[in-house]
Amino acid sequence: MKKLINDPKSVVTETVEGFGLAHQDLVTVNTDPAYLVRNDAPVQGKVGLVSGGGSGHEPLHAGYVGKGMLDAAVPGAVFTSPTPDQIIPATQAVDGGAGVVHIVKNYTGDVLNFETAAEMADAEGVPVRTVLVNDDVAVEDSLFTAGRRGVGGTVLVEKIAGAAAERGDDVDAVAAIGNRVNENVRSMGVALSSCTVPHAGEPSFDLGDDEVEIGIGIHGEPGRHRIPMEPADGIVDRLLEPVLNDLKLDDGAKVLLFVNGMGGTPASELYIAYRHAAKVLAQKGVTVERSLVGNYITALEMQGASISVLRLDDEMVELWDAPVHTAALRWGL
Amino acid sequence: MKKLINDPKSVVTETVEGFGLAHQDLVTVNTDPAYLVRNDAPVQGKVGLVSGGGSGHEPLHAGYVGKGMLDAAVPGAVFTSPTPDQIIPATQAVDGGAGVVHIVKNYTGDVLNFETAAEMADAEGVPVRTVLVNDDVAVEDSLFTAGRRGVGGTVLVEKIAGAAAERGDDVDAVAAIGNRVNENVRSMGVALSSCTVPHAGEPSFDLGDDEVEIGIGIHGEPGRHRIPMEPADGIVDRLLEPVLNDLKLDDGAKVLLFVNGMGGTPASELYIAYRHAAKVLAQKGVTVERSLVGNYITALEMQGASISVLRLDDEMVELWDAPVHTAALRWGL
Amino acid sequence: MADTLNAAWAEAWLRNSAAVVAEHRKELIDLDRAIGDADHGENLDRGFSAVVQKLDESNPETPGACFKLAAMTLMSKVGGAAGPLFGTAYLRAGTTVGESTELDSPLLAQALAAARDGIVARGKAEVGDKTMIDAWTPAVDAATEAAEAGAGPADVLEAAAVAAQQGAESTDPLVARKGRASYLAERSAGHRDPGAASSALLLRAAADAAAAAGNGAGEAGASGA
Amino acid sequence: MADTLNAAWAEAWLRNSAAVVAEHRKELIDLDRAIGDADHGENLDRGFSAVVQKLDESNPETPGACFKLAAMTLMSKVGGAAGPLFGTAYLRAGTTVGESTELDSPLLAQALAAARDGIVARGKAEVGDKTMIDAWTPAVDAATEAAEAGAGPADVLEAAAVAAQQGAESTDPLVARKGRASYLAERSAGHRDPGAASSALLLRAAADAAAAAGNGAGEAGASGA
Ligand SMILES: Nc1ncnc2c1ncn2[C@@H]1O[C@H](COP(=O)(O)OP(=O)(O)O)[C@@H](O)[C@H]1O
Ligand SMILES: Nc1ncnc2c1ncn2[C@@H]1O[C@H](COP(=O)(O)OP(=O)(O)O)[C@@H](O)[C@H]1O
Ligand SMILES: [Mg+2]
Ligand SMILES: [Mg+2]
Ligand SMILES: [Mg+2]
Ligand SMILES: [Mg+2]
Repeated sequence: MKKLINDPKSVVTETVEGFGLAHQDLVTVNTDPAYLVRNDAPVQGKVGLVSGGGSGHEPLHAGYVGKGMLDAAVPGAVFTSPTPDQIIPATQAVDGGAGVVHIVKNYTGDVLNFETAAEMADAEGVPVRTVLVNDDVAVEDSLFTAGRRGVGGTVLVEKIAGAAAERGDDVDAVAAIGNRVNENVRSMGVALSSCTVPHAGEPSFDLGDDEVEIGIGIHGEPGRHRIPMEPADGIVDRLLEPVLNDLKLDDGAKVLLFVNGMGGTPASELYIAYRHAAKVLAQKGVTVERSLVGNYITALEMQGASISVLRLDDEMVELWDAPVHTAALRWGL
Repeated sequence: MKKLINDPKSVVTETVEGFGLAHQDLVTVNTDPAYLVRNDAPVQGKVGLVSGGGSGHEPLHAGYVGKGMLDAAVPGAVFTSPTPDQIIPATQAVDGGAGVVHIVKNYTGDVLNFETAAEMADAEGVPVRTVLVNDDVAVEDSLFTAGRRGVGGTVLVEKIAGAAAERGDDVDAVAAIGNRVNENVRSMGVALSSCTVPHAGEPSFDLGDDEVEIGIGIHGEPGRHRIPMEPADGIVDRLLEPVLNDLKLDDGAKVLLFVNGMGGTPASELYIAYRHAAKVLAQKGVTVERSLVGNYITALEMQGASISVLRLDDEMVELWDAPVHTAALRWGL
Repeated sequence: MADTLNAAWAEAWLRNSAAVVAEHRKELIDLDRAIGDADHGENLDRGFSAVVQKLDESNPETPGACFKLAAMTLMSKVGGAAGPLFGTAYLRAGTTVGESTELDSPLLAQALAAARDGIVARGKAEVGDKTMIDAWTPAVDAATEAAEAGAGPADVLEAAAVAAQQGAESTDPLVARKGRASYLAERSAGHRDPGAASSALLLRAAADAAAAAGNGAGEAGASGA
Repeated sequence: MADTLNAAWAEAWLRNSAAVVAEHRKELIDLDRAIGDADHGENLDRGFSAVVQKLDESNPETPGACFKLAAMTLMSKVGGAAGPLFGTAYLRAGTTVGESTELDSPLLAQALAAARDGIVARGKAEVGDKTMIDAWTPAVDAATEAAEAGAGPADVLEAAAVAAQQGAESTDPLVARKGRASYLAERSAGHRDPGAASSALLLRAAADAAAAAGNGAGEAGASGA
């Protein structure tokens, strides 16, 4: 394992510290317990938006703290959901009197820890609503299991719900739009290489020199199946097909197409994947209204990508376009 | 070699095509010869800014085409400078009557091809000035060789010269500010892994499991020396020391600190490096006025980072802060 | 053998747990690497180290206080799925034993059952879902049976530990239906569930602490005839 | 043996060059991988394939026209350092031979010298800098000497090819002072310069085309007694 780190045990604290130094204009870092809030938090009268989860998915979530998006991010250990003693003070710190929305990726650990925190924050007088993100169509038979994972769609939920909060929607409305985004987005990912969790010191799975793993998540979990390496267009077809099957777009539908890098993928490869995905959608009569290409939700240094398709309505487009100023997503400000 | 590509021979065209599709609002792609221009080019009365070079450094340069930065980008084959027959029409396409500035990274190939193109464009009536970027302090004894390479500083030159062009500076003034940035920026990089040029099919160099390469460039060239892996802080010291020795900052100097990822490095590691670099600068009485952390000039999927320090003056700060709207750098718009 | 177990035993259990988790840290990481996200051993190690630190700082005077200390610490230090699940387990065990300073076999079996019920309440897993429940439920059944048959607390815990270990092994061929391993579907078969494996280690630590207490070894204590 | 070489020879040289570059593509990439950026073989292969395509489309009637076609095509298809350098070399050679349809030994030697001078004019390298100049300069010297001694064009090119190959080999121990390999400083020693290696291949292709012409083989042509 070769990483530009000092000590596996200090990866998260040092990352957060460095992030805080680099983005002093945006965020304030609380070290113990670890969470980050936007500098002007709490914004009076505005619904507070909190998300969090295991670290290792940077820029998620700290990179999305700022005007128009999250009010706080709560980083857990690498690939480990944070604990209530972090989530509760973060929730309180961003409550501007209008309540708080938790955006939670659907993993048992995240759900349990946020659930506990929400209950306790609620008991202390902060009304909390939860938006559960579960957009990963790689997880089949999800009814009988822990359900679908939250992956790429999370970024879109955070942006759009963040814009709703910023324009003054109340806590139920912010949660509702967050849920609407989640209901209209589907994602699927591929890994060309694994990643190495710093404290584990070994790759999370082994892939042959000519194999790729289809249906991976963002934690170095193995995917649903392994296939021999094939050209990018074929792989994109394999990701897009289950996404579109599940999304059931009408002819003439408008979508946001999001090609996300897993951390170790060159931008060129993401654009090659985007190119084919855009062509396939065009052939199907789907209009790509908005796009996003880059490393937005990652799995450490994994090589691979995920494709998310969000069915847009006019309000979502408006909220997507609304100004945002965070470390990783910024426009209009 | 495992890459999310279709065919090594089509990597650049497909990347450019995908980029053009994803950023239709920003750029127009010319396929043969290959170059990209901002949608509103040529902007009448504005100096046109053209940069280019080998592909494989994404988001450089296409990612910096747009308002407030480049007017055109000219992509060569992977790690191969583009040819005059691309550079000349790109130059003509962005000439709004105020002349054009070429921003050229100091590599023999880039210099020769841009030189020829500038001469020919000039002969056809477009006055061209050239800013040569050569910020890489890893190259010692540069007087007797091809000189220092252009690396991370290129991004800063493009942003600041782009802002100068946007505010209406004339062609000599734009070139002058570009040169001033170049004179005040120094960079150095490290690789934890090599990269694989698609058509070569094999890693550009081999590194042992516990070795890192200090003083690498952005083309998978081996660096100046190889050392056993060490903690991030020690590596950052090794990069920062030659940068600062060469830059000779006064006490109380103001700088922009730029920690750049080589393409395969997780953001967390870049922030860990940033953290230490910021601390070292603070200890030396240097004020970090602006910062940039992320994958801005890369070497395909290489794991590693470079550190650039730019001595700022008030005008540079103003131009840095000026609005910019490109695929990879955006604020104020 | 002793008829009851006291705070010294509870503290010894927790300290043993920390030691055994540290010892098996890598093994638990590797189990989780195979069908999860490679953090289970690291998370528990961080959590139980913190428990030991808390024990060094405070002096919980009852088994219930020990369990609550463990619950709070694990809840705030472990994270992931295991943090709230084990946290709830200790919390429910603590509530069940209340202020008692001495735990006899029936109370001990009740406490284990409450711990298991807490995990089920939070995680909704059933036996066969390839989770820690596959270790806990056989352990609770064995403990209850032993207690009903009049066994002493050390034997009750020994029965629980043996059953938990078998339960953990029983997860090897299963296809996961809960937790992160469920994303793998069929590919989760052929690997032991990390949470079941760690649960077996914790119950083994409990039994060993009780046995040591019964033998008068160390500081760990048992009271009664 | 023939006294002069004509357009058929020049075309055969370029086609031979394309074949030999394609054949050695990987080898040139590997040389460049060691001390450069792993593109030299790919770049030349792309460039000379384009030259062949251009030759198929047009019908250059003089050696000079062949050289200019090569110059323009390499300039616009190769990129990198080698594109402008080889482009300039062919351009200068073309200018030197002008409209001549037949190249005798002295003119051939002059054309090679002009090509080399073009590379130096653009790249400013000297012998010993570990560049293609280390192949070109000995080749030019050998060709000039042979021409002055009255050798026929095929022998002139043979002398050049042999000297170029030796020149390429002579770069092995050198420390690069120009081009991308110079960034490596001492670490560039122990590797052959890719541009010197490809230059030797191109000059070998020239000699082989001339020898074939002299033997009346293929379409490649030579005129005179
Ligand atoms: N719903 C559940 N009910 C009971 N146990 C569960 C459940 N989900 C996960 N687990 C247990 O948690 C273990 C994983 O813990 P850990 O690796 O610490 O958390 P995470 O999965 O969040 O990384 C699994 O091996 C399993 O035994
Ligand atoms: N200044 C120079 N003068 C002469 N030849 C040079 C010079 N710089 C580079 N070269 C030659 O060019 C070769 C590299 O060509 P190539 O790999 O195609 O270009 P690049 O270095 O741009 O990738 C070197 O091996 C060397 O022979
Ligand atoms: Mg986890
Ligand atoms: Mg090159
Ligand atoms: Mg886990
Ligand atoms: Mg090269």
